[in-house]
Amino acid sequence: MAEWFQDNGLLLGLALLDGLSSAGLIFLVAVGLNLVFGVLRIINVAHGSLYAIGAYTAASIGLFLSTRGLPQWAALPVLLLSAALVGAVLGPLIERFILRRIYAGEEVVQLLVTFALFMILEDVQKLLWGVQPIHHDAALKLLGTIDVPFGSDFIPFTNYQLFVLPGFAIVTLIGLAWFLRRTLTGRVIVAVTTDREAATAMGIDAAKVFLLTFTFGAMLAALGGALSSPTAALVPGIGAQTIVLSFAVVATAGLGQIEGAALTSLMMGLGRSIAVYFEPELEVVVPYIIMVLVLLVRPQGLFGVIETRRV
Amino acid sequence: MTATLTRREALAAGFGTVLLPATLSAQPAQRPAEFRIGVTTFLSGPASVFGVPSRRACEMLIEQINAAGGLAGVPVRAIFVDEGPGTDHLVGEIRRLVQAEGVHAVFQSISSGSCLACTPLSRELNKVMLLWDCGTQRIFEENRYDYAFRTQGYATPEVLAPLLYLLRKKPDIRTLAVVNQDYAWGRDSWEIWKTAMDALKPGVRVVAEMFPRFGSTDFSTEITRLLALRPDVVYSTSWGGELVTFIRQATERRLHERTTFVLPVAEASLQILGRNMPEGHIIGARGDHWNNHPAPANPELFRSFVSAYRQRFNEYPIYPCHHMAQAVWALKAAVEKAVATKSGGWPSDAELAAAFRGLTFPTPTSTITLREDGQGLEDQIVGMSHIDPNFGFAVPREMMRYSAAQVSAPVGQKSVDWLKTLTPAMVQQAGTAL
Amino acid sequence: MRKLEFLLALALAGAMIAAAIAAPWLRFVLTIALAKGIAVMGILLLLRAGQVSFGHALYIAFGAYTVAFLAPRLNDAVLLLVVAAGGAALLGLVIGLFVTRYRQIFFGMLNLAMCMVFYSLLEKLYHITKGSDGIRVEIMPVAGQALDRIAYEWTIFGIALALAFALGALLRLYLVSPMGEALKGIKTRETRLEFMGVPARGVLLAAYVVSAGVGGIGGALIAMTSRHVTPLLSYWTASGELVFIAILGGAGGVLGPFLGAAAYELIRVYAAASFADAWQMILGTALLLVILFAPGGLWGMAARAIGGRSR
Amino acid sequence: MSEALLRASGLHLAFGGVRAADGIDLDVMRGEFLAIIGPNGAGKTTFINMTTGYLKPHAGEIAYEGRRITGLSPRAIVRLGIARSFQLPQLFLEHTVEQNVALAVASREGIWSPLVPLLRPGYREEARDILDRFGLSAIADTRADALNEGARKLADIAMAVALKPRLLLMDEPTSGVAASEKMAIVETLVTVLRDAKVTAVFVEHDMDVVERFADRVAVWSQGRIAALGPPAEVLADPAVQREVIGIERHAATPEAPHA
Repeated sequence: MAEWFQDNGLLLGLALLDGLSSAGLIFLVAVGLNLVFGVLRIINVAHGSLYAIGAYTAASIGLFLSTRGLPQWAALPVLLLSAALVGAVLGPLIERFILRRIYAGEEVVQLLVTFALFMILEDVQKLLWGVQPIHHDAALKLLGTIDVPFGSDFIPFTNYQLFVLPGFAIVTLIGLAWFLRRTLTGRVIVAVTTDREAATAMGIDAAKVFLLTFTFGAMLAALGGALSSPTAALVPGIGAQTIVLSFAVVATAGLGQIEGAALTSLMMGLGRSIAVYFEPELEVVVPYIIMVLVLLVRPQGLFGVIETRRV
Repeated sequence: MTATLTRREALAAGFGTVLLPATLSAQPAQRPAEFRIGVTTFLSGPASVFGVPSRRACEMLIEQINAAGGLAGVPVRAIFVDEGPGTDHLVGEIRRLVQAEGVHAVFQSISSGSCLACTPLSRELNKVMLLWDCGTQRIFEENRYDYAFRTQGYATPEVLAPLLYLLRKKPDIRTLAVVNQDYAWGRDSWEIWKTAMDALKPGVRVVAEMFPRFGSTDFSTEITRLLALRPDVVYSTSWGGELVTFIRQATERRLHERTTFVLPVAEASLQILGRNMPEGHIIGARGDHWNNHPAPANPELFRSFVSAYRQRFNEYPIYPCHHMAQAVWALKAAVEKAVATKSGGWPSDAELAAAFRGLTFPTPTSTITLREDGQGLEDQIVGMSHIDPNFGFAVPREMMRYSAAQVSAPVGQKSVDWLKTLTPAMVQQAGTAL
Repeated sequence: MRKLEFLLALALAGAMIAAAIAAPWLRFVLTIALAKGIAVMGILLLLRAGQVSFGHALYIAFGAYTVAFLAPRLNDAVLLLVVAAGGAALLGLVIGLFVTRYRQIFFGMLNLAMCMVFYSLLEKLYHITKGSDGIRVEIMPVAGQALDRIAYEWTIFGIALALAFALGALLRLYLVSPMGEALKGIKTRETRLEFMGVPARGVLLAAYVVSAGVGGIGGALIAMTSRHVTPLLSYWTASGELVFIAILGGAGGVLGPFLGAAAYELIRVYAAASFADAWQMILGTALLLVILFAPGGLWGMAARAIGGRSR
Repeated sequence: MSEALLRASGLHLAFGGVRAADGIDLDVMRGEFLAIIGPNGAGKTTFINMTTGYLKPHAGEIAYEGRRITGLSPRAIVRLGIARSFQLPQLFLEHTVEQNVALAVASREGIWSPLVPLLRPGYREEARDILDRFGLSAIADTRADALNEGARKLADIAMAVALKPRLLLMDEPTSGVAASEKMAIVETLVTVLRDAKVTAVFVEHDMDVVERFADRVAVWSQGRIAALGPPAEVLADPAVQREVIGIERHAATPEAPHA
């Protein structure tokens, strides 16, 4: 064991750095899904589409502005604004005109509505942006790289992936925690998450909370997409890939639990990067293994609360 | 697997012989009002980066052919079908194309999985099928088809040519890593490479074998590992968005300074990569149709195809467009040949199929011969990436052409068996500089 | 109502046979529809208990690959159907022992995880499964009779139709039996079952095993019809598709899955034929319209049209 | 009425700081009707929950027919012959009243038949018979989610009775039932139970009901039994009147769960 560490300790260190940045991205997407699920009790399959649209929008706005000679430093703010724009437009549209009609329906119907939305948005996205990979990495280039020492060698990492992605995840986590615990709106959201009936009985305007939460969730999805856009080429199908991982995070984390989502994302991000170093063939199934193991020990999810049944 | 397949194959062939005489021979063929082609290609999902441009090329060429009087005087119409929804859907669609739409020929498909599933239908439906883009060597090495032909090269030459080029240009490589997409093409192309490399240059050490999930958007971890390992060569047959992502993420972190990339399928991504493609890495095009081909056989035709496509879609055609064009040209040549054989009469399906066997048809860059087993012989050109200001993206230089016959497994031999028989001497013998 | 349902089933079967005679390629599409309908009956069963499995494509893929792997050795369609059903049921028992401990999202997501793990295995174990290329299935004898292609296709179509009737009839009995009604009890008042001495988990497990078994049958029929199996059969969107069909058809009666599957396949084929690059959007829109304006699904519409109640 | 059917000794259970059971010792005699009264939060429902296996006491044990049942699952306890009804009726909302009761019959007789209808002749008649005795025949085909509170309550008890228990624990069987019907309903209930020789424990807030139908009454207060004896004696006790009944007559809010 000690010998193994001597041989592989440095690699493990690299895996840690890689894992952090991928965990950051996983978290940003999954936390929005989890928040929406906590409040609306809907697993939003279209969350993945919002991620994709956020990414595409950020890349196209970025590309458009860069041809207009926008200063370099603006690349990062553009990402954030694009995400906000996508969330603020699509979120309310979807919530008001579609989801609102099915809150009373069965769980499966709600799930399916978002599945239908997902199918529609996949094609919309293809019609709008075509199928050729789109790539805009001004933000990545802007921040450059940093050389991390590795024995007698060094490994260049991009600052964007090493600092910006995990940084945003941490800021989002802290900001969300503060928002949910310290602001009135946040507490109302938490109240609806923990006990919807009691909260509405107390006169909380559920419709407003739903709208707000969904819009917020949509923004987080779009933010995840926008932040991923400098590092990845955008192609049809990225939404489907992203959402299925987020599902696993939500179930593992526990309903509506943001700290749970953070810890789960970290576990999955690290698990996957360690797998790439030592057993690459396992990388794809690592998230599911983590999920099954966690649920075996804690059936309600990592941070989930057992829902008491009234008798 | 060989044993079972041959047995199943024999069984299937048995059925075939029972069926064939009854259904195909005696049909008097009438000159149709239009010649319909069913085309399967990816219109959704990640591979639509190939599918949509190829569809455009197909539509453009058909317009041109119709404007020039059609196929032996018959106007052509294409009916497109999406490969995206999966094989069970596609198999049904092929039947619909043949039985409901009454197509006269089927062009299929991009995915090797689609080809493997659908090509046997050519036997059941007695309809000409042109495999216009898929690369799997299994099609004609494990089966015999009377109605199916591949109008371009396939995996073995497409992998072997870049390997020969690498060994010619960098004879003393010692270590290599592979990063391929985790699906059949990624695995097959690695098996071909590894087998050939062990025969041509024994002793090269494989330091990492990585097959990230198909459709991955983040290769940071793989790249970190490669940076730490410093292999002499990184081999990848990835394509589409994944190749673009991989190259951009890798160059951002200067992996290209530590290693040489060998990218046999790079051509389709170079335009999108633009100036982000590093220079001096080995790139392939699954054929010889580079946009900067120095000496195309028919410069006039080559220029007109490329410029018509550019004019219309505001981008250069990529290899799937050329492959689609090859299928169209092959069809044109075969129909004309069959009509000529019947001295003006219209050929039946069987007669049309017969016209394809052994057919040599011209392409703008060269000629392609459909050999006896149905496999097309297409030359391969490989080169070093170099940003050409005329194009604004990377094109190859120091190009070498490998003639198809040199780098394809002979008829009746399995690629992997044949590759094992290669010797290091081949490196210096094969290929001619352009 | 019972009589009407039977007459409607006969009419549907008649229409299918007529369509299959009129257009040979429809025979293929309809056989697939029947196979999916059979699998969706399993989804319906679980929906009775209020549980949505987002991973039942696993059993379809399992059934299909059973046929693909065993066809060279057990070269008979009838035998393979039995083995596929039994194998899938057995797999369902093993997985069911684990997943029936969970409800709602956890149930759905764990099924999804199992399905995705299976998908990854099919892709990763390239040397056994041929990865995404998949495995081809040749025409096989049926009950010892070697058949030519046309006869074979008709026979499989006939078997699918007969199985649809037989399994549909059995499912009808199941749904109104104590086990079936207890299943429905899980949806509304699971704890009461325990206080009546009934192990709710056992009731759900039984239904889960049955649903896995019919999934295996559906998958085997799909493999025998499309005669080529790929890992895509087990991708999560394929599972979504099954739930989609269940809701499209209506969860009210055993005819629902078949109405849904036929409609789904036909819409998909025609949408793909007329709008090759927007068929997802058309399917999604169809589903959305059904959910929003015809909550009982197609079966609900049919039941209303003939003046009955959709029980 | 000589031998204890159920014997609880030294039961302790606390939720956070609240002692829901703080040393409960109680014998329930074979054949008796034992009423439990007490203010909200005294631990009455907790006692039923512990007896039926829903909650596990931190200390102490419960024996039924001389056999220790603490730690058994609700399922196992039902099979021994202890059934219960609920303060908030626990009906299968998407089933009709008849199906609800038939399900209970089936649970007793064997649920594991997948191909014979639930409403087969034997089960259906028994369910009808029980509904008849509870005066619920008219609503036999009504879905449970469409019932009024009183009918739900009765259907809930009917389901428990259908299990043919030897000991029946009822949590506020008359709450939610209109005052005008209450006595008649309890009358039928008692007749049904006496015919079937069922021992019954019931939590009750209506002192008239207690006085008229209970053989003994136990007064719960802060997790303890404050008094136990025949109703006439206990209800006459000034302390009980002050602490329990006085509060009872004014407080109408239902007890919180598990408390």
